[in-house]
Amino acid sequence: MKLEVNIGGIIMKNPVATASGTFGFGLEYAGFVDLSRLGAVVVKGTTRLPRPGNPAPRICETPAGVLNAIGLENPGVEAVVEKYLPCLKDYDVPVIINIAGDTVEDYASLASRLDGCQGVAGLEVNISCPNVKKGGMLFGSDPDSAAEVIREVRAATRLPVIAKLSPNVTSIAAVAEGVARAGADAVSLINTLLGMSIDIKSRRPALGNVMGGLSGPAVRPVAVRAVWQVYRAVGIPIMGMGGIASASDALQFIMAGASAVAVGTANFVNPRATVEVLEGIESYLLENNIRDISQLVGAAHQGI
Amino acid sequence: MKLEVNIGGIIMKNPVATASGTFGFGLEYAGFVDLSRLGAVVVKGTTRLPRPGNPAPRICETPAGVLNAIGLENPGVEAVVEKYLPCLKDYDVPVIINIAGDTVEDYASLASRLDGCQGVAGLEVNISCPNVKKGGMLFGSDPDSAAEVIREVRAATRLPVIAKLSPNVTSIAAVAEGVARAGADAVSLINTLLGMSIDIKSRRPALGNVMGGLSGPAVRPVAVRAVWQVYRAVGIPIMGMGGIASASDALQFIMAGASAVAVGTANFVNPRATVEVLEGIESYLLENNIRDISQLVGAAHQGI
Amino acid sequence: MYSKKLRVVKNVEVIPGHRLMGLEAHELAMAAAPGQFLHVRCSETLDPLLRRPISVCLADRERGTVYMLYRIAGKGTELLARVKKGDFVDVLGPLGRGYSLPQKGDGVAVLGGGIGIAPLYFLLECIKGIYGPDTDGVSVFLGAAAYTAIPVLDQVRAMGFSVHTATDDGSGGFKGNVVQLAEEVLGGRYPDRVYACGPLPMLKSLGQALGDHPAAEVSMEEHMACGVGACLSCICRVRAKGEEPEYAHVCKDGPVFKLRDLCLA
Amino acid sequence: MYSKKLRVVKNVEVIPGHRLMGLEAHELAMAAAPGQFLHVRCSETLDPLLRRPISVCLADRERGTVYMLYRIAGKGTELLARVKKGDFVDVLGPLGRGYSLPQKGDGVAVLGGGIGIAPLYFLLECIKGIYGPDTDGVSVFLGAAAYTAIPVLDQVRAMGFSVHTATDDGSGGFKGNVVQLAEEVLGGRYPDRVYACGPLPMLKSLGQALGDHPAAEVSMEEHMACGVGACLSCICRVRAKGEEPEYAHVCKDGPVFKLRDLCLA
Ligand SMILES: Cc1cc2nc3c(=O)[nH]c(=O)nc-3n(C[C@H](O)[C@H](O)[C@H](O)COP(=O)(O)OP(=O)(O)OC[C@H]3O[C@@H](n4cnc5c(N)ncnc54)[C@H](O)[C@@H]3O)c2cc1C
Ligand SMILES: Cc1cc2nc3c(=O)[nH]c(=O)nc-3n(C[C@H](O)[C@H](O)[C@H](O)COP(=O)(O)OP(=O)(O)OC[C@H]3O[C@@H](n4cnc5c(N)ncnc54)[C@H](O)[C@@H]3O)c2cc1C
Ligand SMILES: Cc1cc2nc3c(=O)[nH]c(=O)nc-3n(C[C@H](O)[C@H](O)[C@H](O)COP(=O)(O)O)c2cc1C
Ligand SMILES: Cc1cc2nc3c(=O)[nH]c(=O)nc-3n(C[C@H](O)[C@H](O)[C@H](O)COP(=O)(O)O)c2cc1C
Ligand code: FES
Ligand code: FES
Repeated sequence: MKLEVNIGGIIMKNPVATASGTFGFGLEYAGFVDLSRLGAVVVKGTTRLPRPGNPAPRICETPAGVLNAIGLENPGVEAVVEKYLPCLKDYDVPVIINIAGDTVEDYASLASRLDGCQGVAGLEVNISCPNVKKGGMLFGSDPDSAAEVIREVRAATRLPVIAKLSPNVTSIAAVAEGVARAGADAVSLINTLLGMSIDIKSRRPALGNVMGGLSGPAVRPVAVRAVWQVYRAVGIPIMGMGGIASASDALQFIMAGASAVAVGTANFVNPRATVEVLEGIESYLLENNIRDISQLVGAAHQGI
Repeated sequence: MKLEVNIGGIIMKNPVATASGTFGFGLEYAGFVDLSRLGAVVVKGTTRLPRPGNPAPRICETPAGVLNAIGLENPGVEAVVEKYLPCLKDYDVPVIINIAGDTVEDYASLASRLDGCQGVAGLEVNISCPNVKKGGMLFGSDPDSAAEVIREVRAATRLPVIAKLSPNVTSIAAVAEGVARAGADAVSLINTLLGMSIDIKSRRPALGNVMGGLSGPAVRPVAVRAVWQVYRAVGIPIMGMGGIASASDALQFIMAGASAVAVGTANFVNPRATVEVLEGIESYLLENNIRDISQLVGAAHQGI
Repeated sequence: MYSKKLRVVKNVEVIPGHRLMGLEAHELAMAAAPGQFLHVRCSETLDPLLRRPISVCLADRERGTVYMLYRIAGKGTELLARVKKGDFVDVLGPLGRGYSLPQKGDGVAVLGGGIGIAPLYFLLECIKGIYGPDTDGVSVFLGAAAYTAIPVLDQVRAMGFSVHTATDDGSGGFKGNVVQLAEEVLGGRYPDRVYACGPLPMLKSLGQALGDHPAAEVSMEEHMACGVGACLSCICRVRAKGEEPEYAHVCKDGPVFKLRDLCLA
Repeated sequence: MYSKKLRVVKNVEVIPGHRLMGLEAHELAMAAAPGQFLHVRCSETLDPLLRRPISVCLADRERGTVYMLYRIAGKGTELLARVKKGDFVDVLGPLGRGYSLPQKGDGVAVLGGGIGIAPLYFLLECIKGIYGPDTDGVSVFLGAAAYTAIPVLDQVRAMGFSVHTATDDGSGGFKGNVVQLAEEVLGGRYPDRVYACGPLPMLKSLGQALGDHPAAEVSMEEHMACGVGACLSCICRVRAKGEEPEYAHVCKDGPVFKLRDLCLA
């Protein structure tokens, strides 16, 4: 049974990764999951300088979902390189750094800083974070600005570049085409849906930052649809995510066109979710006599 | 306690309406709910000619939500006027007709056909249906085309015109501004989110029409956010909907800026959902000593 | 038709993976007709969100108890299986149009595939009520993958009907499906009244076997949201005059349809 | 630290709206320290989705039982209340950093507001273990809206501590809050060790009363997703050197913090 997939140059021994921001720097879950079993670890969004993130409350539960407004709290790229990457070296797993910035220059500077860094398998370019005032989702809201960021990142690094797309757009396929033309090796989707909740007792927004990003099983149908549309629009590999909590969820993404999947919010509910998704995919392949996972990628498009 | 609201000229005795397509032509639920207690009944999307709708399966459950691809099955405007409107006359409730078309002319012709029709309190212009090949969401995806439809409808009728907006856009506020300028008396939002689900056994899309519209509690955070943004962008009244299942859900919409709310998918789960939402709002006002529901509209914006 | 929380008086396994639930429901027991269904909430939370349609398997009017026979098929029925005696279950019903009952003396064939027995059980009870002890003209055909997988078989036998069984694996009775069995037993001569419920392939082959039989009635399944005709989701294709497809709605126009009105291909 | 389905050995009401749940959990009972918490799934479905943080209220190492004392506050705890003896509950833990224990002889003040008693109960058990019968130096202050609303009061008394109570309505003990009560009883002279848990306003006023007390420890609450430091959602502000706000994470750096390190304003 072949589980190995190639996401724009990143060789993953199986298609199951962690979604950025939901798995810390990997080590937080190392007590529950053997990180070496994962296809890839995608770490928390990283910026040039350290960031404290948004004020509390940062999280709010919604039906089958979660709103978050973390606001890219992170120790900054230098600390990531010096403190976290070395710890992850003990594991046999590709590490993908999720990068974010306020300006195109921020992205380019992060990309060149991480270029050639030991232990970095690739970059996921977060042009889709809804929780920061500048940059983030603004870049990802328009094919041209999305392409511009990717072009600069592409120019600044030899690492595989994955563009992480926002679902908060009229046409995610158009944005995918933009970043593919600009040189992205792969796309990952979806980042969170822009949402909000109001605390009717205080009559105030439930999140400190007013709006937040919706994730979890609630958004899965939107995510599967996005993967489906992008698969039809571009030829580069897709890392699918959004509400994956089980192997059958993950298989939906794969059949819609994702070559790999990432587990996010489900880690909070079940710290072993990644491994259980992987094991469930293995069983499905076995039961259905499928030798190579790639046979399933996009399978649901047949005849449509 | 004053519950009455004015939605662009439609006087509703309380802010609770039914969401189009989830309450049939009202009569299906008349055994459970005294229709005269409702603020308004918004009927199923109506087209010029009868439509059979999409092939099966048309519905698929998702976490805390539902995907539908009904495809505007309806008996056509003549049957609505001749068969259904007369039955609704027995109830003391404003009836709002949800209209949909393939072309701008379709919309205009529906609007003029219904102009002056006895028993029609207003029109909800559905430029946001994701389940039809032509028209529908395409019109609502862009401020200019949305405005064009509304302008023609506006010109063709003296009835209050409510533009029903799609959340599947980069900026719902921009579309709202477009339709407000084109003469909409109110906006209603949100229609369903574009989504899909795959049946991993058959490896086919779970819906006959491939993609569908996501509704139910799962989408509520997206809907509240949309109301919040549109409230800040335009001055016309908002009818808020998307995942409302309880009074506290409805109050979130009102505090975000909706003058009225509509209950959709929740009717399927609890046929008395509309009335229970209304009763819960009444209790909240009573307990919090609020004399007029209008005091709560947009309350969560204070100081932000 | 009403929506209520009903007290569970029984929830037991009848054969592996199949359970019988009894609900205290006087009004419902009086109102329900065979072939009608209940729309059941399996959880008080938002997941699973929608109700599940389950046929009335028996309405005991004297005791005021309504029974549902259900197969554990997924999330919703799994949660239903965990409900305990004394708990409450939120039920909407009775919904839909049921079977039209035969008149005493009509020849009757009843075909049930797997869990399809559920609404037919109620129908058979009613037929017994109409016919009295003389049920010679009534043939019952029940099938499943294996003999031990036919639910409530003994109970149907105990009603006094002559029951023929078919199993895919030949573990009991005829080896094959119920339609083939009925074909063989009846020698191709179907009685005035034919009633069936079961998986779609079974109904399709019954349709082929019966041709234009004027009174054959079958119960259909389709995914449902509202259960009351409001959402237009539960369609099945019916024979149309024109080119355009024509649809009926299972929850309101059915779930029982005349077989010859359907377009099962 | 592990994630497991644990058998429920007890789930009973202690006072209205408050319940005590016992879980069979040998490893957990050995590992848990006072002030640490469990992250509990209240439903096997997707609604509610997130786990709920609940303190370890007692770890009975001999019997291998861990107890949680919880207040029914919403959806999740309501579902928890319905769990029956013999059922299983999915638990992650023990999580976070607990209270640092006093040394025998240290003067100790323990302040609990409402359900805040939960982690303090475990702490008091440990203190009893360290101090033996001579707990004269330990003062316990418990408060709630009314006397009958103070959970496990009798049990704390039964441990042998001298317990002072405060109630908002004056229905038992001091009329006022626990901090005012402690102020009055201690005459403003706080002992070496101060431990508290309760609503934010209580912790704030304790902060004002204690000023720069070097050892006072309080348990904080914040909405949590992961419970293990991965999602960065459960922040509380800590005293910062610079202009920028500095945050700690309740689930990992806490839930117990030195009061003087916090920025509660
Ligand atoms: C009119 C009618 C009467 C029925 N009577 C019975 C009965 O007496 N006993 C019995 O065991 N089953 C009966 N069924 C089938 C029963 O409704 C499904 O098995 C059940 O809905 C499965 O739900 P689940 O959550 O366990 O499975 P899941 O597969 O998790 O369900 C997911 C979704 O698919 C829908 N669904 C799945 N299977 C079916 C199906 N076969 N028909 C319609 N919707 C489906 C569910 O309602 C739900 O929305 C009947 C169906 C209909 C339409
Ligand atoms: C470290 C820690 C220890 C705790 N120990 C206990 C204890 O021993 N006994 C006890 O009764 N309660 C305790 N709580 C509070 C308990 O977690 C909440 O009462 C509970 O999460 C409410 O969930 P709900 O679904 O019933 O309420 P809902 O209001 O429906 O919850 C909605 C959401 O808000 C969150 N939430 C609501 N209230 C709180 C709160 N006070 N703190 C954190 N999140 C909250 C929930 O986790 C959930 O995500 C503790 C909280 C923390 C952070
Ligand atoms: C708490 C939290 C923090 C997140 N932080 C980031 C981030 O730093 N960078 C990023 O690209 N995506 C971030 N995301 C988005 C996830 O990586 C993922 O795209 C999204 O949550 C959808 O997947 P899920 O439904 O499986 O969680 C975050 C999501 C959550 C819930
Ligand atoms: C089965 C179904 C049919 C619908 N049909 C229509 C329609 O005909 N016209 C329309 O404008 N919206 C239609 N909608 C959208 C709803 O009116 C509403 O905007 C949406 O479902 C969000 O609200 P909810 O989450 O409360 O259902 C339909 C929704 C559902 C679930
Ligand atoms: S289920 Fe809604 S129309 Fe049949
Ligand atoms: S709850 Fe995730 S970091 Fe604390």
